[in-house]
Amino acid sequence: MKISILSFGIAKDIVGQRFLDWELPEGAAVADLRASLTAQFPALSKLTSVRLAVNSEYAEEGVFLSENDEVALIPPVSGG
Amino acid sequence: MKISILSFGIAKDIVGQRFLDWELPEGAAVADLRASLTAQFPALSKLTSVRLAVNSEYAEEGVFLSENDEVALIPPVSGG
Amino acid sequence: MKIEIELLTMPLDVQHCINFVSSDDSGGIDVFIGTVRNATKGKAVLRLEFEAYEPMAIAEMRKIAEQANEKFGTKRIALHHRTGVLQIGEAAVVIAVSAPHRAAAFDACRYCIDTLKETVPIWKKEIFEDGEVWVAAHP
Amino acid sequence: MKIEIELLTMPLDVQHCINFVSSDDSGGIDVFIGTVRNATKGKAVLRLEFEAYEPMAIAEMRKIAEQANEKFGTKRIALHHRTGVLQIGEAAVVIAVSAPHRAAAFDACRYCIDTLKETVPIWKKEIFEDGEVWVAAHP
Repeated sequence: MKISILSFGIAKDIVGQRFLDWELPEGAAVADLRASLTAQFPALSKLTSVRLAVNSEYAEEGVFLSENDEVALIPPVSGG
Repeated sequence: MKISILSFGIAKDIVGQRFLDWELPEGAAVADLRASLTAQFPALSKLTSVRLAVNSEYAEEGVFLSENDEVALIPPVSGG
Repeated sequence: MKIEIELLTMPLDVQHCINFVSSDDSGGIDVFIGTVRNATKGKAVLRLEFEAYEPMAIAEMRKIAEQANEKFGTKRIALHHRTGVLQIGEAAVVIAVSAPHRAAAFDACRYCIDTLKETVPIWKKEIFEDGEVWVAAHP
Repeated sequence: MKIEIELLTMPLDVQHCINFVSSDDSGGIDVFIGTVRNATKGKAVLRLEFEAYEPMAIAEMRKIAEQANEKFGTKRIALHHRTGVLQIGEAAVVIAVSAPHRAAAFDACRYCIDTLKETVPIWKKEIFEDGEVWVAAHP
């Protein structure tokens, strides 16, 4: 299934682009997406943290993904 | 000796005027002034509190007064 | 250490206070604005009158700002209080504090208003439809 | 319950936020303004750039304001955040909260800025003479 990846801040610098389509097997969860992204972009694992948001909501590792979900890579936020 | 009394808020309503000259024996302290004021204006003792300030500084009861000191009657403050 | 203390009969200027404490090395500004409420204990208030023992009020406000800077390491404080007749919604007090980090700005601002309400010789009279009351005068 | 959330590319308007939360039944307004400092760890900052995941940032800011109202009983909150390029001294965030009593206004305002800094997807890049850094990205 296809997942739309959105990257921000330093995660965008690492991934190299804001928008990215990503293929995952049916039934994959957030943790699986994290593993495949980190395999492709090892620099992500050097960050203080990367949270994943599914359709604009922070998601735990066990949450299952669906076709066309929008997943954002959220490195440590620093607003305010 | 002569003390200048300044009254504010409800203390002014009780005393009836902003400025008042008050006679006290030499060597009188804040507590003596308080006693003679309360004798003359018993309604002062009905207030939540009355602090006395001598020459614009809060003064303890034992502080001695001098001729021409300015003493303010300070009922509970309510600024802000 | 920059402190500005004002006791004013005209409307307070919040933006002036913010500008006074702003500086290129401050990261956070906290501003407290105390406004006139339209009711006290469920009873409609028409307007307020504030009276101050002016020289002492200014001296006490300055002491508070100096203590706040000392306790919390803040550097700039503006503390303005209004006197005279105030209508509902108007600002009676404006306190602006800047600091390199926000916790100090919050703590110092709160210290200023809490202490002002305890020590600064200013008195508030609430005017109701059927009378008027000096706030907190009686137990 | 009145909440105004804005993510803006133009300069933030503090007075607008104060006006938004003002009401005749509020007695205290607390305002926090986060400004761009001229230095980080002793190193001169030239300017900042803020980037946001906009729909989520707005949703998270709204959650924070709702939580603050629920936790502290406040009724009106304006929460504005800037994005894009900011110069030294400009406001990155303005939070205004009104409440019948001041303690709630202070607590709610502080809750909003503390939580915003932990959860709202906004990123700050500091631009120095000799390079640039995404704040807090690396341990």
